[in-house]
Amino acid sequence: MFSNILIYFVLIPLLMLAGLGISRNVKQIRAVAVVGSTALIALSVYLLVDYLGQRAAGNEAEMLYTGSWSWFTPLNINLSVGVDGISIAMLILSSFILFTGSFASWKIDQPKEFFLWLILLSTGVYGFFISIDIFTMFMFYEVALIPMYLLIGVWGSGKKNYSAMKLTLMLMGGSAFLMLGLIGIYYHSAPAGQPLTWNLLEIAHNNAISTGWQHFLFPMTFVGFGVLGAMFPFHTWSPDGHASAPTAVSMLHAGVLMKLGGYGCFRVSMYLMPEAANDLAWIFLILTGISVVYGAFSACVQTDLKYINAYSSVSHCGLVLFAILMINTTAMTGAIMQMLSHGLMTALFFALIGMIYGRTHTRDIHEMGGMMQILPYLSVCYVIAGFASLGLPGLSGFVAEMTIFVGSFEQGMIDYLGGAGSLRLVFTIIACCSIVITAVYILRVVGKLLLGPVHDDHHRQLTDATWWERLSTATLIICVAAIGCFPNFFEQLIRFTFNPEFFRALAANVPVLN
Amino acid sequence: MEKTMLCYLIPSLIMFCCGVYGFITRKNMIAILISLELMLNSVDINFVVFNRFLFPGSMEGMFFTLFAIAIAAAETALAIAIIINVFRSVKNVDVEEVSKMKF
Amino acid sequence: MESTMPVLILAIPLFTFLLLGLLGKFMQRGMAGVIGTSAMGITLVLSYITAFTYFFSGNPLFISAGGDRLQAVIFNTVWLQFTPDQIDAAGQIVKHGLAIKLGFLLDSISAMMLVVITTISFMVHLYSNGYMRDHHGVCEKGFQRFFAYLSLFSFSMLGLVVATNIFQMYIFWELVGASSYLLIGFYYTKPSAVSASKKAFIVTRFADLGFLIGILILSYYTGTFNFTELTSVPVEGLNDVYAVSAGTAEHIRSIFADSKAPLFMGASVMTWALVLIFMGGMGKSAMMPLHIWLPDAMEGPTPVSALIHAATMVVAGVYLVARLFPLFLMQTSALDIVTVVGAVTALYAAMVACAQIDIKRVLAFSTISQIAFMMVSLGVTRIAHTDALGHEVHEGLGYMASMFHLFTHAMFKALLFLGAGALIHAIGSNDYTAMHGLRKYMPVTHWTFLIGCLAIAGIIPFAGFFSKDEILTACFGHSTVWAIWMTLVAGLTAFYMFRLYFLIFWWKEHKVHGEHVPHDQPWTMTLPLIILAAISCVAGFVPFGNLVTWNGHPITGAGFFTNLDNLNWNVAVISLCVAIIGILVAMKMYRKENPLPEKMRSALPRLWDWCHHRFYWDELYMFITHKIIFDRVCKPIAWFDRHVIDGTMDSFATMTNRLSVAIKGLQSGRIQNYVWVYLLGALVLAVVTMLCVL
Amino acid sequence: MDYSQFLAMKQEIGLLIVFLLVFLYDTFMPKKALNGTSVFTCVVFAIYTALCFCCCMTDTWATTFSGMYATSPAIAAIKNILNVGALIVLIQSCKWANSDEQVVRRGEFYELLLATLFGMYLMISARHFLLFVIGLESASLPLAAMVAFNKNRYESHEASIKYLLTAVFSSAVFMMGLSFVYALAGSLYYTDIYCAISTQPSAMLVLALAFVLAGMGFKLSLVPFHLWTADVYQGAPTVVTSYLSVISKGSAAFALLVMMVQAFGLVYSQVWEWMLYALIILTITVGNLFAMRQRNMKRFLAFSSVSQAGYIMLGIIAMNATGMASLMYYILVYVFSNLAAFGVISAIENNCGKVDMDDYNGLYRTNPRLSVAMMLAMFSLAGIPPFAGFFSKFFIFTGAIQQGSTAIYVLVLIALINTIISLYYYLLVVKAMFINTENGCVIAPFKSACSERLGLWISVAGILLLGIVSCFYNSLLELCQTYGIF
Repeated sequence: MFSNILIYFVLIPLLMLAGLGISRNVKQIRAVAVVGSTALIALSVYLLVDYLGQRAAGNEAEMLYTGSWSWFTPLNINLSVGVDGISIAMLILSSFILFTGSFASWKIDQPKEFFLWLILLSTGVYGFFISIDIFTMFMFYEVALIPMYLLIGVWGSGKKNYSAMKLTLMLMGGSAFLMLGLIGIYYHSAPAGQPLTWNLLEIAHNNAISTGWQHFLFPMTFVGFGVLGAMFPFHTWSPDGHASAPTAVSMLHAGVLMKLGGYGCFRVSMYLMPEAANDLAWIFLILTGISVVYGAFSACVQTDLKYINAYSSVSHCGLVLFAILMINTTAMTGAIMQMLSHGLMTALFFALIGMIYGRTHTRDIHEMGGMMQILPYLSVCYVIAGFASLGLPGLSGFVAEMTIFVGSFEQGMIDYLGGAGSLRLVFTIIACCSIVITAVYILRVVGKLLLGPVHDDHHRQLTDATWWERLSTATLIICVAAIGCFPNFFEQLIRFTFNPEFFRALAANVPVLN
Repeated sequence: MEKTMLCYLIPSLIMFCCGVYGFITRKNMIAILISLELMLNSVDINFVVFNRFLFPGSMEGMFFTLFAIAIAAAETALAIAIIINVFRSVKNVDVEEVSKMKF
Repeated sequence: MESTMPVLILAIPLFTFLLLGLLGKFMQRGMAGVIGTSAMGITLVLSYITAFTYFFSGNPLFISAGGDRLQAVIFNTVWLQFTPDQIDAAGQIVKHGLAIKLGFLLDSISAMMLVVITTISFMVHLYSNGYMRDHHGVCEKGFQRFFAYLSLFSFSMLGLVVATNIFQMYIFWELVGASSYLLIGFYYTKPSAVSASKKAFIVTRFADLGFLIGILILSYYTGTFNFTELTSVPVEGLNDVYAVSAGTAEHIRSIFADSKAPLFMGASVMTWALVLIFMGGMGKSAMMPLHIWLPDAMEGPTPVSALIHAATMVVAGVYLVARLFPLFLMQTSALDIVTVVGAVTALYAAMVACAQIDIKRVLAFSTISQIAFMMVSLGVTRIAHTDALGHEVHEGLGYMASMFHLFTHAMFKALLFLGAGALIHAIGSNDYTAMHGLRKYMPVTHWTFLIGCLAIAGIIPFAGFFSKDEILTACFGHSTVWAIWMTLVAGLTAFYMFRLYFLIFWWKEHKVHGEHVPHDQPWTMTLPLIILAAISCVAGFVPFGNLVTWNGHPITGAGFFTNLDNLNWNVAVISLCVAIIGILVAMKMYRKENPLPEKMRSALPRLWDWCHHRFYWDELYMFITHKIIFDRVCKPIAWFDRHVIDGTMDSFATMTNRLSVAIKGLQSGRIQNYVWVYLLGALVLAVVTMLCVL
Repeated sequence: MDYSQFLAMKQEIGLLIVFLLVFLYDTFMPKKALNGTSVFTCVVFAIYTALCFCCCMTDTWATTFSGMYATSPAIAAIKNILNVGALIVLIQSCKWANSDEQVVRRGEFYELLLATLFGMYLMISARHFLLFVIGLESASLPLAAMVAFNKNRYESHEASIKYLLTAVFSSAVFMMGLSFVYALAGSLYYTDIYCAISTQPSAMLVLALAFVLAGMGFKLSLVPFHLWTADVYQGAPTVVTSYLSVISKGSAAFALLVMMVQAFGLVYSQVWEWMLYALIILTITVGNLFAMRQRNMKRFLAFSSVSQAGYIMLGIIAMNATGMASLMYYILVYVFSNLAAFGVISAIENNCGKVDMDDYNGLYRTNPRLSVAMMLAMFSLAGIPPFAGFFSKFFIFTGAIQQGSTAIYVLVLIALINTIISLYYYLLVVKAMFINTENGCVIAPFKSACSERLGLWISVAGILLLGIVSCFYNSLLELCQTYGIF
């Protein structure tokens, strides 16, 4: 079991938990957090290199590093792990955000408890991304959800009780549907007479879920994951939740946890139930298409920095689901890129907002102004994050959005010319409009918050970023820029996953891919 | 034969209903206890009657009745003890009095 | 040609940007200026060498045996692969997938643009070393940042013009937009600068939306982003433009000719694609109705206005149309739209320029008007035919004229802006009302400014004369109506430029306030003025017809002073007359202080108001964005989200709570009640089940 | 008569021996040694529990007394589960039983407790309704006395009279139902009833089944037969409450499963599936709706246990081996989770007499360990991984869905949506302890008694391990798949 590298993605956080348990003072706690998260970065980078090596050596299996250890054998539940390019991308994302999140919460109250919950949350995240057994996947998914409650409730600000409860309950509401969907999938996972299975790959290969059942189970799982992916109209936990959460939690939640939604939609809903995905895509296309512009429009009039960013997340994550629903290789690649990109840049945003809030004790943009003069480092980072968000080339947002638009448009035209209706096309164009609206709200914030004259003279005494804040933000900026400057590396990493073998189930049902 | 059985069953039913009615309407706990006994006894009658008229070959119903009577006696004893307890603390056996815990 | 030099042309500004951006605050301010300027100087030399090599080396890579100039892709690397290449069993690539490549395309227009950009950029760098200091020679705050931004802009602009594919162009298009944003908002403590930068970015972003959708349509149908493939279409009756495989050319041609291509709202999809792409160009080049950002962009430091908002970035739209010109030529309805937009904008901007007080705004509107000239020129270009006057019109004359005008305009407009910058630096105000009669105090500025005005007015032999004349000739070749229209605009141009000139340098004696006497600026600022003035004098003689044509095929024979030889004197005389009339009227009205302008204004108050207020476009936009989009869309959506969507979610909770309270009576605490519910429950259960199953 | 038949009843006999030992110890030991009664009971019972584990799991199934009594590995397993629960209750009760108030009657307490446990054994093993009724009554009547154990507290009296009167009423209704069954089948053996009643349901059968379900619903506190639950839980001594909520409920659930499958299995889809269906929906929903308003912790847990009963019933409605194993597993997990919760409550109550949720505000700052134990219990009850409750809930849903009809999907969906409400109120407790700040009357830091700590440690260990360590569920499911329930 321990010869499988993936297991360490769960083991290291568990060891960190143990380490935190025996830590006696703040220094030790920080040491554990930093060492652990660095180890996770190292591990994920090693995994990436090794993975690419294996692929280069011609290993064409769908998932590498697969391992399976029986767990609840009579129910066919196994602890199955395996990764492909997408999971690796997500693992790297999680590692970096955990790392930067640890630095962003350098001075938190009750550090021990805070980090315990935070690491528990990331255990769930890592477990989710390495699992290929839908039971374990679901279990880790829920592991990742619950610490949010306490993290927001104890360390949050504002109307934290309300937000924490709302967030938890709505996400649990989503997972209620999800659980039903997953159990349903299990009972249709194999043709009559063969043993049932929870294993993603086996279910996909068996391809035994009848279309009728798919039509029932697909919405269940898609909505279930979609709630976490902030799909309209189930997104309302996001503004309140993010606004109340402490910095590192916002970072991890928007940066990684919301990706669980998109990843799940892709891995479970789309991959296992392609026919229903094809038939029912229109419903969710409308919903996610609405998310994209709706979130952006809402962000335009918010005055709380975190609300702005939360709504912008609604818009960007909407784009992820939107692209997934295109059932087009390019668009789906773009969706994964967007997950990476949004994860990093929104984490950066939340880190910066947290740092600004920690100094000014307000997040209302009307009460601040001219931060560029006072906090030049943070402000410059904010501008960079803003540029990433509005899709400036050279930063990650552009690459992801363009890939999505090119793919979606392609699929839209294929649909349109093939007589399959113009829905995809129309919504692609609507989604494209979001690049303008995004620019509006990002520049509005930049203009009000950072530029212009200093609004409050008390703010003149504020000090710029400390070294840990610099480290945290600089790391994220480097990641954002790395994706933005060398997208093809990531694109190829992800794209291999969509090779014909892996995509067989979808390809069988969707007339034209590429 | 059906008719004869009904002759026993209908009084038994009436007993049961009386018991229920008494339980629900009486204020005195002892009266409630008596109503309960009525209900239990009607059950006993049922068993005996069914055994006697429908399945005369075996004695199961009869035996059940015997045990039921014994159980009823135990219940009554316990109930009386508890009612006494209640009386000690509220100086009353009015069932309306013991409704402090609610909602 | 090895690719080191092209790579360096792009890499040096980028590296300078990173160096100054990241380490700028650790170096002395003046040092940053020196680094930035010298880096730009190196880029300038490299670009000149590259352009020279392209035009004059005779390398078969660049010029065919028949004397046609070719497109040369110096390097091209995949940056982002959208769809994978299709590979057949033998491992051969059957069809290239869509991919964004980053590369270096050298052809006549990109070589020309390299020269323009690096020249202006270097001048502006040099000039800024003086401009960005106060009167005691101390560098302004943010000096390093300024040079970093300038380098970023130069990098982006160079990347834009050498793009090998439309998506690379889009990438750098966005980057120039961002650097323009940063530079306009350079004085970020000034709210007006902040809002101007925001406006510039958002308006161009909106236009870019069209550009993006256009790209998507185009790439879907043609399956490629590459200019070499896209613009290689052999048009009926013409030589193949560039050497591309016949298969590709045939394929793309068939797409454009395909009668089955779906119509959308009465126009072919390809027309729509081109129009949408043109929309991107309209945004960047400030065509009506997307022009509103450019006048506000003057909030930036004046050198920036000279570089970005006069000479280089704003002509990107023209460059874009020129780049895709062979495609436009196949969809002439798209070209008609270009013409109409250009012509209307030209007149509009010229009228508005007559009624502005802020000298930079006058120049801004003049820029808009001149770019519109270039647009019109492109729009009227058709394949060879005989015009209404019986003259043989050269194929692609307008294209050449447009590029020519782009070149000359860059020089004299940069000159004018830098001159204006010198004035503003000396006076400390943007309004001509604070200037008047400066000719004695600032002779160098005065003379160079005058040369600039003469050039833009189109007086022989200054640069503008030749290019404008070619444009008008092209217009006459296409449509008399537009030709007359544009001629009038040319006259108006002369009028408003000289109005500006006279109001600044004549009108009345300058009132000197206090001890501060206006004087010419240090050499760093005057030297660029002189150089640019010199260029403006001679640039008209550059044989553009030989160098830059739409299909690489020279319009005229060899020889250097061909421009003079090939003038269409009919047109030239008309345009000269119109220009001189314009100048004379201006002289009459503004040379000496007199009440005539005031009388004119009161005679046509409505016209003055509309022109002065730029035809209320800003107000209209304000209304649409604030009153409609912000108040009627965003706010209701935000309200809807909080109260309806979120309200629904919350109401689930409230309703559950209410229900919980409503049924609490069930637990009444009374034994008899419990028993009653118990019995009732059992009976109801029995009865309902009986009803269901029996 | 072949006395070797008694050998099948090893567990019952063992329990009787424990009972006798405790009785003898309590009666004949010198006064000084009586302080050790609690320890003695716990030790003896622990030994007995361990022995049961060793001996009885390997048994195959056997019937005896002409089929009135049956045992099987599954039944032995459920008895072992109850044993473990009872052991934890016994351990937790030490402090309370040795308090000044209770010390004179602590012997009786243990004896009564063991007697009820014996009754529950009979309920589970009974294959004849006479034996069942005897088991039922001997399980419920002593409980009434146990509820009344706090003689000086009024609530205890009110609770016991409520419990007793409703219990007797319910057994009257239950026996009335039985009499109808008898009339239809002519026998009270499960197997005979199974064969005798026709698959074409008659009105009498429906009425009988409704009454039988009502009677069992009382023990399980299914809505609308649950009304006694909250009052009794609140009034009874906390130890008794915990016993009521886990052991009594668990045994009743399993007994109901056996009864429904073995006696009425053929009319499952015709009759009682729908009754149970309605009862489950009502139970889960109403239980949740009431629980969310409660401030008294015991009352709160009462309603929470009402809704948990609904989830348990999903294992019965599944009518398959997975459902049955999941039900047993659910009970097992529920025992540990609920006892952890009650352990914390009783520790706090014993220490300072506070039982309101508001009193728990800021508990984490003063008593971190207790709060963590409570939080784990709440998370487990709410079904949050990686705690055992998640697995039990997931498996019981899995079992139910295996049944396969659309109606079951709807039922599970309703149950799942209800988990949101339940999560809400469980989180309220967590919120009080971790998030709310003290409002003046904070519970001072204290050191709980050894016995309480031991009980809590066992419970918490159970919560943490039962899920992740898969062998528990695996062996239960294998048992059920191999031997069945029948």
